[in-house]
Formats: sequence, structure tokens, C-alpha cells
Amino acid sequence: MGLLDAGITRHNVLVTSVDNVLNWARLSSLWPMGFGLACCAIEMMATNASNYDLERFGIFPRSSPRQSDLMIVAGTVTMKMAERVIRLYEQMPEPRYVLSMGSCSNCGGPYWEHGYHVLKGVDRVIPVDVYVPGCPPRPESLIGGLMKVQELIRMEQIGISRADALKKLSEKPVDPQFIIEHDRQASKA
Amino acid sequence: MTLNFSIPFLMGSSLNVWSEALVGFNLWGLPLGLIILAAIPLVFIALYSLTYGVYGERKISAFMQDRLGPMDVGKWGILQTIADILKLIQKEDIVPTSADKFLFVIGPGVLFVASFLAYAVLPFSSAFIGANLNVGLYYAIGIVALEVVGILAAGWGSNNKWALYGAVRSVAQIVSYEIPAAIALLCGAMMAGTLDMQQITLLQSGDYGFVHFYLFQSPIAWLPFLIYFVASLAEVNRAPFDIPEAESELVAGYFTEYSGMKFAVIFLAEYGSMFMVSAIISVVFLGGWNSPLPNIGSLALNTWTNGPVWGAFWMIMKGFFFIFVQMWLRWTLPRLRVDQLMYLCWKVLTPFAFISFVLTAIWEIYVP
Amino acid sequence: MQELDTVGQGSVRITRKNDNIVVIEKDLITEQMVLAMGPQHPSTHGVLKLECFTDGEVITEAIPCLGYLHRCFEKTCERVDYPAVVPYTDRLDYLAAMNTEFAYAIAVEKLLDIEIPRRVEFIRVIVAELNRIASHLVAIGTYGIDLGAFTPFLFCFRDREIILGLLEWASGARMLYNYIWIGGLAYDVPSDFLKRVKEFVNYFKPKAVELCNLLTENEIFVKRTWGIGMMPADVAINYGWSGPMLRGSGVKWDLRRNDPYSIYPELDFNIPVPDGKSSVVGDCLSRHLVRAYEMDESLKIIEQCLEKIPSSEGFNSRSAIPKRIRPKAGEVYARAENPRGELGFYIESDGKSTKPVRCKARSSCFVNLSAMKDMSKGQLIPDLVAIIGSIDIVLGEVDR
Amino acid sequence: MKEGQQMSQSVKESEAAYNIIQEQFGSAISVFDANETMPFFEVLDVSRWTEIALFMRDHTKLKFNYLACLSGVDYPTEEKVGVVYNCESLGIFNHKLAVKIRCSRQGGSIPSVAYVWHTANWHEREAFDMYGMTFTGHPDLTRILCPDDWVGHPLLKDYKVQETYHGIKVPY
Repeated sequence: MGLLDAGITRHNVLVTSVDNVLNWARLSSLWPMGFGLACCAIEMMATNASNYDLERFGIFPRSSPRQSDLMIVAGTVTMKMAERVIRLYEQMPEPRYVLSMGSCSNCGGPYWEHGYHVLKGVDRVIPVDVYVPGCPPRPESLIGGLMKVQELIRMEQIGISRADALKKLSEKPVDPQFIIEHDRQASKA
Repeated sequence: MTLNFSIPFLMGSSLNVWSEALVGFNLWGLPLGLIILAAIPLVFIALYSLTYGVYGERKISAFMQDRLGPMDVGKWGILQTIADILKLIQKEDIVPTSADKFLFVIGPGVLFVASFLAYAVLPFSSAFIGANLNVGLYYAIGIVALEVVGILAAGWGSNNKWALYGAVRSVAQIVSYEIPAAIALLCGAMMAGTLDMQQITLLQSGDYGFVHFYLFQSPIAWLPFLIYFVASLAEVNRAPFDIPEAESELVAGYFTEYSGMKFAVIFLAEYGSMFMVSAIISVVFLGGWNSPLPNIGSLALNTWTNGPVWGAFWMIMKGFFFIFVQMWLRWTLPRLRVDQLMYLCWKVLTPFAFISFVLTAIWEIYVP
Repeated sequence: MQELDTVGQGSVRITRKNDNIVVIEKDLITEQMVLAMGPQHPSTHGVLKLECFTDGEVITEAIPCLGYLHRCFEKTCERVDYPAVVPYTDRLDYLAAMNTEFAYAIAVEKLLDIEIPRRVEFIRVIVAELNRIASHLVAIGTYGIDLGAFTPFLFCFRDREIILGLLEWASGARMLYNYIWIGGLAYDVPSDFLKRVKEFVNYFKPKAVELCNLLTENEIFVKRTWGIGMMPADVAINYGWSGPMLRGSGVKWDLRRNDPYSIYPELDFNIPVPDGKSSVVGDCLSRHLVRAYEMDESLKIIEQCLEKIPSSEGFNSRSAIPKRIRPKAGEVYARAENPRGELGFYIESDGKSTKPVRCKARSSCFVNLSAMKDMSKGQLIPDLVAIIGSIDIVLGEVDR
Repeated sequence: MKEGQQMSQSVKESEAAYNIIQEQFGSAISVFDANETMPFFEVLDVSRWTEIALFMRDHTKLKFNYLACLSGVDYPTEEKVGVVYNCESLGIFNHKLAVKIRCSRQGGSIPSVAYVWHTANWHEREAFDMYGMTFTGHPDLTRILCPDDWVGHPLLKDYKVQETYHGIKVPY
């Protein structure tokens, strides 16, 4: 390990707070690519629409991959589409994240057995950061998935790779029950 | 000064005295005070209309659409635009391999500079003006057209078919709408008899506030006012004339290939020019920095609310009002088609602009 | 054909004929540009790809390329039992899952030749019509986006959420319900369901008017869609169009009336067709208007069903479901009126297995979309977007 | 359709339509299968199918102007693949009739009716894609749902899915 790397990984105050600010900016303005594949795309649209309103979190879909940070693979990826998905992923600027929404893009979903033309999991072609299960996932769970992406960004630091951050995230799972209890205690007090 | 600037209601006449003193403040022969006075509103406007123009748009659209809009980033989401810009700075800056690199890089720059050049001649108050040109209005009309160069460079340089469509559409649109816009502004200039923006504003001041504004001075002025408003929407590519960036047709128009900070620059330039056209229309037809409130007997509302700082306040408020109307239209109306857009320009707005020009001339000659 | 509007002289002359076909005459040498629209494009409603040959802004030819969402529905059907096909039918037309299930159930019931309890039929019609409204709301909302108006879309989705809530209450899922089973229903509706549906009907009536004011009566909207994407009735029939598309061309054809199934013969409703005054018969606007009016008709149907529905006393929603679904050998082609048109199922049974030998879904979007090439010739790019929007495709159903 | 049972109205209509076709084409078509769910006849002389289709569409008493559905079917036991057409007279007579055609499983061909009913254009492409029979005279007979370089015709009963497609693993 070089001298500079050592200095950075030691989390000195300056680097950490700069990190925090930069991470805050990235996680507060996650722009997903408005890119729908199948049923889940409708649920994604519903999440963007008035009732769930993703814009509350600064998440606001862009139609060009060049201007987006997050790819929500919403729906079944077929063999014909797989190459296009790869190309779209490659067109996105770094740092980029992939959220696989719905069972179909997680693992092939209901088409895993007989769907000869269905790609069994989008992670076979592009690296996926967060999986959201469901067929289709409810808007709440999509929002949950997006929160997970935000958490992942929070874990990242200069000197900490994406893989390390993902590991950290999985080692420190956030228990929703704990948060709910915490909120209850706070409101009681 | 800067602190109180944001709360102009609390300012009395003492501040005006102070600002007048600042005008006379010269350091080593440099008119430093003047520079500060000129720079403050410019910087303020730039920051405000850029960051809070975007934020305002998102909040206003949310209000119209039964939503909340940005809520999570800062209290009520007020830090949203800052987060967006900070994030865009961090993004990878992609220049496509097949792009014309020179044009691709200078495109956003030209666009950004062009949209802010006209700020130089905008009179923010009797004391705040960047360059008091005697052909200020002429300059402002002309400089808007420079945006076309940036858009064309961006669209052509991207080597993307959608971007090219967007750029060509945009050029056709902006160049066409220059004509009715310029003629409509000339009507205002004719009423004033000068092209000097500061003079035009001064000529609209008086004890009765809004009564002195050109819009209320002659009934004919409404025609060029509306023509210019419609044409200015087209000039800054706002709905219903947003065909150059028509999201549902051209993905993102001429900036399809732009990522990171270059995209942010294009995005901000757009909001910059939005304020610019709004400011021009308020100078020419709505009295610029003059207070719209009239003096009613001993209730000297006009006198109380006039002055350099108050002037900047009125100017910005008028500009923001027009920005609000632009947003309102944006979230209400569908988009016109290319041929309908051209039809509107050449067969409706241009003839009416000429008619209003002639009518204004007649009014100016025969009506005292 | 008369010239309406000519722009330019000399080297390039662009003429718009009165059927909105743009003709370019020129002495210039121009190049044809091939423009790949999609599969990722905001206005192709999913993963449709259009290969457009363009001459400037004018489309000389637009060829749809399908298959980006081919999910092997028919192969899957041959491998699973009859009841297990129902969830897959949901995923065909995911905007109107109830209607799709309904069509499949009708097909298999016809093959089985079984009698369905009356209350089941009423509930089926109520949920199907609710889903039709939801589907048309999406169609209208996204059509607004295609034409640049974003706000109507959000209003539509706001109201759609209420329908989704109702259907979720009945079935347990928001979008893909698996509620209408062969011979019955998964469950009876919750006790207050019908009351809430009534409330929704009362809520939605003024909202439909608001939507009309915002979009359908908007001058720019009308200008954008008037006379675009013309399709004469005989060509439309030859193309196999159905549903709102066919009615938009002036053919009064609705399977609920013309090939009645379920309890539709007992219900009173109109089949809206364009009157030729508020739109040109056969253009995009007519199709849009037909959809808008159909929502009112659906409300009417729901209201009647709510009055006539038998009580739930002693009712078992699964009473008519056979223990083992194994139809006798034979074929059936049964269809139902979906929000997008005729959704038919061709099912072949060999009488021995519990799996269909062949199950083909005749999808309405697939057929409606095939006319794209004809409709888009000589239109502008914005018109192309308007035409795709007016077909109201769901790629799940197109590619199956 | 069991013996002695009354034929329903729609089947009667279909039979009447069938009789007109039978008169014209005689032995080129099979006898009428008057089942209740989908009455049909089969075209035995495949080469005359376009002619029959045109006759069905244009005859003043038939007017089958609407092709509702076209489904390819595999008959592995007979070593044949076939197509089922569901025709209908929309808005004129309201009678319905299904037509079946079979051809050999390997390299069989069926005359295209894409010029008779435009609906058939894409449906025939789909049947070709799924079953591999060719439609002679079709304007553009290419795969429609699967990619152009896909191996095999998926809906055949003995279809084996390919291992990889462009380097991506296909089976689960």
C-alpha cells in the first residue's frame, strides 16, 4: 500500500467530511434512467407519479442514459434486449448504480423454467447493486430499494471500492423493526 | 448590503443614501464601489435564478400536479439544486468517440455565456446596471441569437441523430422567432424613443406607479407585449414550444449526449435565459425597476417603495412573475408540432407584430 | 386530394395534403436517414423499436421491430396446467390484467362447458370494467406525455391508484391479480367492496370532466391529433383492428355487444364512435375520444352491476371450479373485449392431459400495431409519436 | 357435437357459409366439423388456399373480411405443422368459420394470405418464427419475435433451447 493510500484509508477528518458532502450530493440526487421494460415499469411510473412521488427524494427520471446515475432494470430482460441493456449501461457515466426491480430481472421470475427467450437474471450481463423482489414490487418496496442504493452510496468513501461498500452494507443490515421502535420511542418521549 | 438585500421590505431610505455613497467610492482611481454595485445583483440573480429557478420549477410543478416535490434534501428540499450540481460535478465527463470534440466541448460554453451576456445591460435599479449602453435593447436582442451557435455546436458535435434533430429544430425556431420578438420590442422602444434600457425604465417612472408603464400607457402596447411573451417562450425553448428538447420525441434534444457538468451548464443556461427574457419584457413594458404602487394622496406608496434597492426588488419580482407564468404554461400545455410552430411564427406573430408596429407609430404620432 | 399548405419555393417545396400526408418535392439532393427509435425511447411505451427512414422531419417509412419483450407465453402454457396459466395471462396485458384473465377464463370455460354462478359473473364484470377504466387512464395519461403535457398523466395516475387500491382489496395484488379463475373467482369480494366501488364511481365522474378540460378540450392537443394517422374503416377491418382503434375508425363493433359473453347482454351501455364533428373519423383524436367516452360507459356498467348483483348469502366463489381441469378433446377460439381490443385465446386440448396442447393468445396490440407502417407514411416525427400513443400498445401483449 | 343434439345458431350460420365454399371448391376442402366451440373445415389442397381465401373474402354472401386469429399448431404425431385461421364477417353477416391447413414438418410451405388479410402479415411471420413453415408469397418472411440469429423454432414440441446466445447463457 502506498503512502497516499494509507493516508486516505485512515479516515482523517478532512477526507471524511469531504466524502460525506460528496456522498450526500450523490445520494440526494439520484437520477434514474426512465427506461421501462415490462410490468414493473408501470409500477415504477406509479412510484414516480403523484401518490408516491419519488421527487421528494430528488429522484427524477431522465430519458438519456448520459444524464442518469441509476439504472432501474424494471421488468423482464429478454435475450434480444440484453445487448441493449448492456449498451445502455455502458453509456451511463460513472459512478453508476444498477437496481434490479422485480423477480424477472432478479432471476427470471415466473419465466425461469420455460422462458427460452428470457434472460435469467440481469446480473448475468451487468453488475447489480440492489435487488428488489416482487412481481411486480409495490412502490413502497421500490422506494425501499432506492433507500438501499442511498445507503450504499453512504458506505462508499475515497479508498473504499464498491465491492467493499457492498460488503459493509451486507454486514450492517438495517433492521426496519429497530428503526420503527426507535421512532416510537422518540415520539413517546 | 448583501444581507439586507434579501429582505428589501425592511429597508428605508438610509440604505439608498448608502448605496449612493458607494457609487462614489473609488479606490486607487478604480470605481470599485460601482463595480460592487453592479456585481451584487448580477451574482445574486445568477445564483438565485439558477439554483432556485430549478427548485422553484420543481416545487411549482409539484403543486400543480398534486405532489410534494423535493422534500428530503434539506428542509422542504431547498438544497436540492445544490445537491444536483454537486453531483453533476462528480460525474464522469463523457465525450463520445465519434463526436466532434472541439464543437462538443465549446457548445455548452457558448450557450452559457450567451445566455448571461444580456445580463450586462439589464438595469436592476437606477444604480445597478452592468453596462449602460445607449443601444442596450438592441444588444439584448442581438445577443440572444448567439445561443443558436452554442446549440448548433452542441447538437452537431454530439454526432447523435436525436441531438442533430434537436439542434436543427432549435436553430430554425430561435432564428424565426427573433423577428416577431424584435419587432415587438421595437414598439416599446418607439414609445420610449430610445434603445437605452435605463432610459426606457426612467421614462416609465412617475407618481402613479403602474399607470406610467408602457403596457398601461396605450392600449396598443398589449399587442406587442403578448407577441413578445409568446415569442420569448419560443426563444428560450419553453413549452409549448419546447420542440428542440421534446422529451417524448427526441429523448433530450440537443443535449442528449451531454453528461456531468456540461449538462449542468446547459441546464443552467436555460434557466438563465428564462430570467433574461422575463427581465427584458418587464423593462420594456412593465417599467423595470419602477414600483407599480401609486401615490394616493398622502399615502406616498410609490415614493416609499422606490430607490436602488427597492428597484432591484421590483425588477427581480417582475422577472420571477414571468418565470412563474412560463412554468405554469409548461405544466399545463401540450407541445406544438414543428410545422405548427413555424406557422404560428410566420403567419400569425410576424404579421401581427408588423401591425402593432404601425399602430404604435400612429399612436405615438397622433395621440399625445 | 387538395393542397392545403405549401411551404417554400424553388428548390424544396413541402406540401401538406388535406389527409395530412406530407409531400416533398425538391431539386436538392438529400440523404435518407435511418433513425432507430427505441427500444429505449420515452415514447415507445416500453421496448418497441421503430426503424424510421426519414427525410428531414418527414418519415418515409417506419418499420416496427418487435420481440424485445418476448416472454414465451405460449411455450409456458404448453408446459403448465390450465389454472396455472392464469398468472401468465396477467402478465400479457399488465395494464388490464383482470380483462385478460377474464378472456382466458371464458375460453377454458367454453371448452369445459360449465355453468358459472351469477354473482361470479357480476363480480367479474365489475372488476373488469374497473380495470378497463384504469387501463384507459394510463392510455390517456401517457398519450398526454407523448404530446408534451405532463400534468394530465399524473392526474390519471392519481385516480388510477384508487382503482388499484380497490382491486388490491379484492385480490391481494396491485397489478397482476390472479383473481378470476377458471370457473370462479379466487375469493368473494370483501364485504364493503361494492359500497366503496359506488363511492369511487361518484368520485370519478367529476374527475373525468376535469381530465377532459385539461387534455381533450385543449386547443393544442386537438391540433396535434386532428387528422393524424388516418385509417379508413375498411382498411382497419382488413388489418384486423379491434377495440377503440376500430371504433375510432367509425365501426360500431364491440364484442361485449356483438359477440356477447358473460352478463353483458343484460346491461345497457353505449358503444361510443366518433361523430365526425369533434374529430375526423379515423384519426388519432377519434381514438382518444373513444377511450375517454368508454370510461363513462364503464362507469355506467359498474353502476348497473352494483344494482343487480345477487347477494353473497350462501355464495362460494369456488363452487363451480372443477376438481381437475381436463377438457374434452377439441379446440376453442374465445375472445373478450379488452381495453385494447379483441383478446382471443385459441386453445387446443387433446382430452388426455391437464395441460393445453396449444394456447395461442391473439393479442389486440400486436394486430393493431401492424398497421403502423401504413399509418406513419409521410407523417412528421412528432406525428409518429402521436400515432404510437394513439394505438396504446402494451408490449407485454404485443410480444407475449 | 353429439348426435341428436340441436346445433346452435352460430354453428348453423357457419355451416351455411361452409356450404357456399364447398359448392365452389368441392374436394379441395374437407367436410365440415360442426363442433360447438369452433366449427372448422380443413383445406386439403394446400395450393388452392389463396384462391379459397380470396373467395371467402369477396363472395357477396360470405364477406369474411376480418381475420381474427392465425395460430400455428404442431402435430408431432403426424409429422406435420399446421395453421388455424379464425375468419369472421365483421359487421356484415357476423358468421364465423375456422380454417385449418397442414403441411409437412420439414420444409413445408403454405400459401400466404398476407395480401388477402393484412392481419396475416405479422401472424404468418410469427408462425414462421415459432414453427418454421414457410409462407410462399409473403412480402417479408423474417423472424418477428425471436432475434434473427436464433436457433430453432421454439414452439415445436421437440424444441431444445440453445445453450448460449451471443455468449450469454440461456437456460437457468
